[in-house]
Amino acid sequence: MTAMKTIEENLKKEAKQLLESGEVAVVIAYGRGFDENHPMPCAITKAEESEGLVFNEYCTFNLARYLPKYPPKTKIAIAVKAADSRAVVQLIQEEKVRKEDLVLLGIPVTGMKDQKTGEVIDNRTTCNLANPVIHDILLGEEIHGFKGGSPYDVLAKLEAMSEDERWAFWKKEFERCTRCFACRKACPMCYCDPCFMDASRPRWADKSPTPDGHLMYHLTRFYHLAGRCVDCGECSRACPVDIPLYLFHKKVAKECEALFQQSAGMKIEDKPAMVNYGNQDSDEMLK
Amino acid sequence: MSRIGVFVCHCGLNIAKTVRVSELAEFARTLPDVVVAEDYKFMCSTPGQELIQEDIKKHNLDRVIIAACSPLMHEKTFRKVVENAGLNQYLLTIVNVREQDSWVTDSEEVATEKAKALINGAVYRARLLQPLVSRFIDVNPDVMVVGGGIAGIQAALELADTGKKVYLVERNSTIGGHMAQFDKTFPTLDCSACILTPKMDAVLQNSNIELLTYCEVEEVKGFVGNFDIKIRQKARYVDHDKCNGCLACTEKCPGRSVSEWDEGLVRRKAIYIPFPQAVPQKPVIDRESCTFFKKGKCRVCEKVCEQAAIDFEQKDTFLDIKVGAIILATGYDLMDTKPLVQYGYGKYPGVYHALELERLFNSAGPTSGKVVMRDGKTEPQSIAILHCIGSRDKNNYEYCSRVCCMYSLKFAHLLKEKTHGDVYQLYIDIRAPGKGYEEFYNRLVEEDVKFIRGKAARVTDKSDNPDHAGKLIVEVEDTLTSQFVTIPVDMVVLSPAMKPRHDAKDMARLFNLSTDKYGFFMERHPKLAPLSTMTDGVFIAGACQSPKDIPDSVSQGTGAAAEALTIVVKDKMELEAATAVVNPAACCGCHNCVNVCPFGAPVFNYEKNVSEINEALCKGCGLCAATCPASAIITRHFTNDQVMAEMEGLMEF
Amino acid sequence: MDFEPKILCIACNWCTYTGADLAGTTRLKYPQNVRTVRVMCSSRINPSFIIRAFQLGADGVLVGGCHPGDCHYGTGNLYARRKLAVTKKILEFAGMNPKRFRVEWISASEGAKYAQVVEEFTGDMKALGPQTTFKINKD
Amino acid sequence: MSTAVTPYLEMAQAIAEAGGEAFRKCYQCGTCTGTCPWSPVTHFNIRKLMRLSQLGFDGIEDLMWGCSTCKFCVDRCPRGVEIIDLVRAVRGVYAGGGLLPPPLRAFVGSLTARGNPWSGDAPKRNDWAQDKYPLFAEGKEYLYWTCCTVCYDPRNVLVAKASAEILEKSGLSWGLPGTDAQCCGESVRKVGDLELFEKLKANNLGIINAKDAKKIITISPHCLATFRQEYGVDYEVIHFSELLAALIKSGKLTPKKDAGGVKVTYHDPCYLGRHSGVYDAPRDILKAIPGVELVEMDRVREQSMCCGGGGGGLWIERAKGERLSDLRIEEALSTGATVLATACPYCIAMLEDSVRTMNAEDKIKVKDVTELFLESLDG
Amino acid sequence: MLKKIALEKVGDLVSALMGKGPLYAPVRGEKAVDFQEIRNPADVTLDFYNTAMSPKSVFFPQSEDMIRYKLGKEAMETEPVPIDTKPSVILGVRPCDAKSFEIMDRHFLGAGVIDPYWKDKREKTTVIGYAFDPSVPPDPADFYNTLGIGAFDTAGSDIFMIRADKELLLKGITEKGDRLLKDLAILEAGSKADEKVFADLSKKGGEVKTRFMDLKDDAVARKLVDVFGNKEFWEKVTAACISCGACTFVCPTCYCFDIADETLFRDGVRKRFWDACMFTDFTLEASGHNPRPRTFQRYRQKVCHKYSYHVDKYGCISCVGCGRCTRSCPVNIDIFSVVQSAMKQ
Repeated sequence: MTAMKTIEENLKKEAKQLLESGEVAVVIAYGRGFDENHPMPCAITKAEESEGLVFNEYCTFNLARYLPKYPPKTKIAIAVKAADSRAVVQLIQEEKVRKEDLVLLGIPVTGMKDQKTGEVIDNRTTCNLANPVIHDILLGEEIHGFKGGSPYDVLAKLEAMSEDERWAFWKKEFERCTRCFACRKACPMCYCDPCFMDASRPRWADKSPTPDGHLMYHLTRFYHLAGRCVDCGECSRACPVDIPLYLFHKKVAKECEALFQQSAGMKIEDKPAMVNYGNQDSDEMLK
Repeated sequence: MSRIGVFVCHCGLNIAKTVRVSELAEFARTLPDVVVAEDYKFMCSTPGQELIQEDIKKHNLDRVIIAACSPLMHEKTFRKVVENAGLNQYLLTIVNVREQDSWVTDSEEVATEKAKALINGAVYRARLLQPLVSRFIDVNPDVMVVGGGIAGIQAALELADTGKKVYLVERNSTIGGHMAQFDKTFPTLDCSACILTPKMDAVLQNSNIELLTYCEVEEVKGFVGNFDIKIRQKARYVDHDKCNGCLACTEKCPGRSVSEWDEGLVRRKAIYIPFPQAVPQKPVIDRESCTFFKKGKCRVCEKVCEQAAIDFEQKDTFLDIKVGAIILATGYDLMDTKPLVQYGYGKYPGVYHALELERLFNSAGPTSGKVVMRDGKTEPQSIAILHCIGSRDKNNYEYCSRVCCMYSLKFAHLLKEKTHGDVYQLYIDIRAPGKGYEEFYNRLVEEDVKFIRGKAARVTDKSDNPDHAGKLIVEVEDTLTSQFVTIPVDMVVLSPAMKPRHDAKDMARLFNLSTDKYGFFMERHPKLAPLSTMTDGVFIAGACQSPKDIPDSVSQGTGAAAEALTIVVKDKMELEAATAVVNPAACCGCHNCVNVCPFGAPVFNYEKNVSEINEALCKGCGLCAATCPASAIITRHFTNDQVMAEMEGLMEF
Repeated sequence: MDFEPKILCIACNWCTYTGADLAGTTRLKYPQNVRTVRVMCSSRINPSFIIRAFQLGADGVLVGGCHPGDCHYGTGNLYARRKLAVTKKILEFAGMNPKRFRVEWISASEGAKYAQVVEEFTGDMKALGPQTTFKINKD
Repeated sequence: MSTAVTPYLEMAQAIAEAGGEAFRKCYQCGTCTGTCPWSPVTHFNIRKLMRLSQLGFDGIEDLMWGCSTCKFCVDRCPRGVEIIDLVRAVRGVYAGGGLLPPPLRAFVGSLTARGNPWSGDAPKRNDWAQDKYPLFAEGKEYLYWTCCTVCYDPRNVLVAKASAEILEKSGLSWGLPGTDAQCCGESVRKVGDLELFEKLKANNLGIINAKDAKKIITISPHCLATFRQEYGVDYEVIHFSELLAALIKSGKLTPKKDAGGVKVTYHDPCYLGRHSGVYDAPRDILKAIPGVELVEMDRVREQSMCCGGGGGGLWIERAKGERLSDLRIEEALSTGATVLATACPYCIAMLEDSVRTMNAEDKIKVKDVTELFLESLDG
Repeated sequence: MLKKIALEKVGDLVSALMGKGPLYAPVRGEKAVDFQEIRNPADVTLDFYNTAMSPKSVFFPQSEDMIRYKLGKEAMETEPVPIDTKPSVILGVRPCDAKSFEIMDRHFLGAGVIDPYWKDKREKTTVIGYAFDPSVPPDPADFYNTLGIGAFDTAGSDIFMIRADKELLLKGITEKGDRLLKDLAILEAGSKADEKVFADLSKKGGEVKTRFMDLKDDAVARKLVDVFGNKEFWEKVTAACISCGACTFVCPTCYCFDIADETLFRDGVRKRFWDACMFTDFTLEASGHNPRPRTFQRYRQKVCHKYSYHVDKYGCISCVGCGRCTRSCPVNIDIFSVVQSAMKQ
């Protein structure tokens, strides 16, 4: 695997070149935070700013979530790791961005770390792919033969539980929710604004932070991400009270793959599974 | 704060018997925003309607809830009622306390409690209802009739006489249907051809009718008032504009095939008209049996045709028509009796089915009306007519085919007339519930037909009785004397079940109808709307709905014509106002609605970056609303909060 | 006295609701624990409705629609099938007993099937006992 | 004195409660009687029985023993009436009232006392085997459930031997039940004595479960049908002919000896055919035998004629001319066949009887397919 | 007055406090340490850097019922939710957080309008402050020094607690604190020696250095007014902001709340609950108009409110440099750095 320092250098180089040539108006990448262990997403528009770009094992952010906020047809270069690239693909499927407006700076990488816990996230909170599924420029060599288990291994414990045990588990987790909405705000696929939860007509759930409101919010959000979640784990990393939302998203993604033989954000040509149906669909799926 | 009035209907005893109606009204009075609640014998009756209207005025109600029969029954009626009282019709809520409450339980307690919950739900929902304005659209004045049997012909003629343009679509090369195969008709015994052919001709002559024979409906789009239909004109290989119907071609043609018309009793040419009185009187070429199409040479018909009407190059063509209403009169098939081995059809030549016999009687038939065995000369000395073959039979079709008894009696009479043989009727019950039917039955009894009450069990050619050699033996119990009877006969006639067309289910799908468990088209209501279907603007007539005889089919044809007329006489029609609309402020531009809508109603506005819904195309199914993650789509009259409020009300008790 | 479950049925107007009416017209008897909300098409059903129903205290939720292929709107129930399938998986993973959520295709001519399904489902819910998982309990 | 009769609804109710309630569906079309093989030869009238039961009229007792439960009428009934259940119910109700015909008393007596209908000593049940064949023990694959009839009835013992021999040659791991095995109870159930049936069932299930048998072979279609439909336990039950046909198909057994161009016709036993849906296996076996020409009779497969031995018929004496088996033999002869093959001990007993009483021994032989097959196997 | 108790006896102290009424103290959950009402003395931990959520929820719960009502036939019957806090104690509040209570008081009690909910809880609660552990280096996100707060400052505490090597030293700061100390029989009186230890440790605490910049309240207040119009600046520093509410919910000095009526069946309740100026719909008006539609506007509002408007209105900066907002920010936006660069503009 290409060293992260090298990736950082290539990132600076490409960003500089793209902005100088005017090929793109903005480069979405990572910049320095208040210290080197705390990088930040950043968007630069001037070639000279490219020197401020960084890349290290804490650059876990899925930058795709910043794409929809740009006016249509803006030319954008964006740094994408594997899961991030899937998010971009999904956004293209949903016509939130157009491929032709994007330059994807692909980052083949493994061993990214959770900033708070320092643990490696590869197949734990993210989809365990090493290489971006699409890219225009690669900032490092493609990684081959990377294994390290299925992204769904982490589900084993929960799947083994009885319904009551699972309910006990989630009840406890959801009750800690503060409704700061960092999860949906960090999510690249949650671009609704207002979100269904903000609506006062209909009032899907209490505006105040009640447990039943938490349940409605999270379950519905899991549903809205069904067939769309690219398993980047941002929701969980963003959560100030560390609710392991990624587990539920992974489960839904797993089920959707089984039901619809399609994974989110893998092919630009795909139609999102939940706004589609197939001849192979059968009532079996309702069992 | 809304002002709700709740009206509880007794429906005579239908509801009052199991639901404590006064208690219900009492309960309703305790509910939020309910200012008046009353119960009455028949809310749908004039005094009932007046009661509602007076209360609307007296208490100036802005919401009305009526607990009565199913909304599918009287919602329209009551919508008019509230509208005439100056209230928007969409501020009415119907609570179904009959079909889904009083009729489905015996317990007064249970029924009343459920009714309370239902009313509570209605109140919760009513408080959130919004007045809606109906939209009007232009109506296409033309009508399409599918099926050129007697029902279809009747419907087409009636409509044409009112000056409406009618497209009559028939899949065969001639109209006439099964009736054209018959010789005589019960109970009057007048000749089928004599009463049918004039009508067939009238169709041809009527300038308002565009006759589309040898055609099939390919695609149906649009909706009541504005159907867009694609029709396939199957290649005839004969240019009917040039052809003058001299039929010289049919004489010279060497090709041979079994005649569908004569139920395979004889063979016909490859270029042919099904029968002499066929309409139109112009032939078609049947690819399968045509020598040219098979061997690549022949073209005899082409040579003899002075009109140069033969065109081997002809291809299927398509035409698109627009109509306001559709009548389906696609008729029935006769059950195939081969699988019922015990009756030996297909095994013993002496066994016939009803339509074969019809053709034998028919002067235009294979035997020019002589009743002879398949050898073409021998006259049967004894004939047994077996009723209920496949009908009234759980192993086949549970229903009664309704016409067999009568035509079997007709057969008996004609057989008596045309042969010297003895005629047996093997029946379970004789069903003769029509004008002049019982009389006909009596007449036949006097004509010395042997009636044996018992369902034939077996037909065989084996018998140890030498006198029975060469005969067919029908085994049956005479249930009246409890004796096992064997009847030696020459001819056995089976009266098979009438069943739905083999492709009825595809038809149903094409026209978006539902079918019963056998495949007959479902009517909207068995009594009050026997000719309408769940799809507005599509009507059904004749045997495609259930087995029927000619008089019933004809009157249904006329009835369906009248139904269709109620739509196409108006130049504009009201459309359901409960459609979907996008709240642009909330739309997140995900395109989901555009992706899922079966009618292409939502379109994405790339300038504003939001979806917009074309209400003319919207059917109000709500799919888009349920698919919109931002709940930016409002399905009017079934909004998210209305549905959830109703749920809340229902779950409170 | 034994437990009487509350069952919410969301039925499509064209098939299941009409089928339920037919059950009435033919005077079939079945348990009245079911309360029905009529929607135009099973595809109208927003998965959040199901969650909400359980929060409101439904012991079981029954969804009825036209048979796939027979949807009055053509393809509505094909989408509905996917929606509801995922909904069921989500409920199950959240810890709701999946038996409490059932989807049935019941045509306008299947009054008997409607009655039988309701009978069965009510029986199942009785066996499962009250649903307390999602049910909101204030204080 | 008036000849008027009054409906005796209590009786009708009793019959219904005894399991005959299906008769309510009957609309008296007579299809059953017309189909009934007895109609041409006796005055038995199943429809009338049904009618009388509907209103509880007298005369039931004169009719109720006529049925041999061949199931032909049931398959044809347009109303789907389970007619055999009615017969069972009627017999139960009346037999309960002590109205059992003498021949059947012996039959029931023997079953009660010895657990088999042939008054055979229980310990002698496996004597035919002369210890040549293994007993079933846990771990073996197949339990070969020999019918009482093949164990005790001299003619049928040959069938027992033939079948056992075939199993030996097949190399399968199999075994016979011990002498504690009893009649499957099919006939006595049809005779209406449910209590006794349950007793037998319990005994036999006890054996099967104790030995933990998972696959059971029956030689008698009556055992087959009873195990499959009445015992209701989750083990696999197959008829000997099914097993044999499979063995032939898989090449485990290959008949070599040429039968020398013998014409064989096959009689479908009601309990193998209509009751259990097995039509092809026995025919496949016959076709597999070199030098056998299979000729079919007029009434075969679903339409097959009954031998009269079912539903207790095997133990009821019938006057000449009232025997279905006689008719069947005539039909067989008319095909020119010299062997009448079948696959049911009851059929063998009935048909063999007729051949003798009709002095047709030199014209036609009655054989079980297993016997025919074994012949072609040795040598 | 100074009292002390041996470390191994902390459990007894906790039980004693529980005897006085509800006790709120730090509890180690699976993920983090947070203040909770204590049910079991063993749950309390005094080994933590600082809690993930601020202790403000003890006085200003995230959600608080105000009025209950019933939907009925007639006009609905309503009844206010009574305010009755039992005398309670909050134990283990770090100096910066203790300071935050004073800042909040200015808003809830000093702005002319008195908030009865806050007032009642404040008056009936005794705050036991807890010095940072000088042996543990401060979290990189912290900058309480900048706000003039030291690791051993007693401001805001009624009792201040310091951990010596074998025992806890508790010093009464207010007479409310002294009253409680008196009531706690379990405590031993502190000797002269202890006094010295307390003093020495306090002095040592002064050496704990967090991030620091020299910030004069009025200066920063004025500076931000100048920078307000610099759209480019704000867009740059907020480029990463995803406008979630994490920073405000963890903040000890954010006091914005929303009010809503919520019903289930016939029962309704009017409640207030935390809101966040970072939310898009925070300023959304009924008309649909939103004065602060853009992310940078909302973040600018937060910074200006804390460092400028609050100074004008209440005479102090509404921030205690606890570092929570920075730690909890999903994209590592650091208010310290933002203010710093604002000052450089």
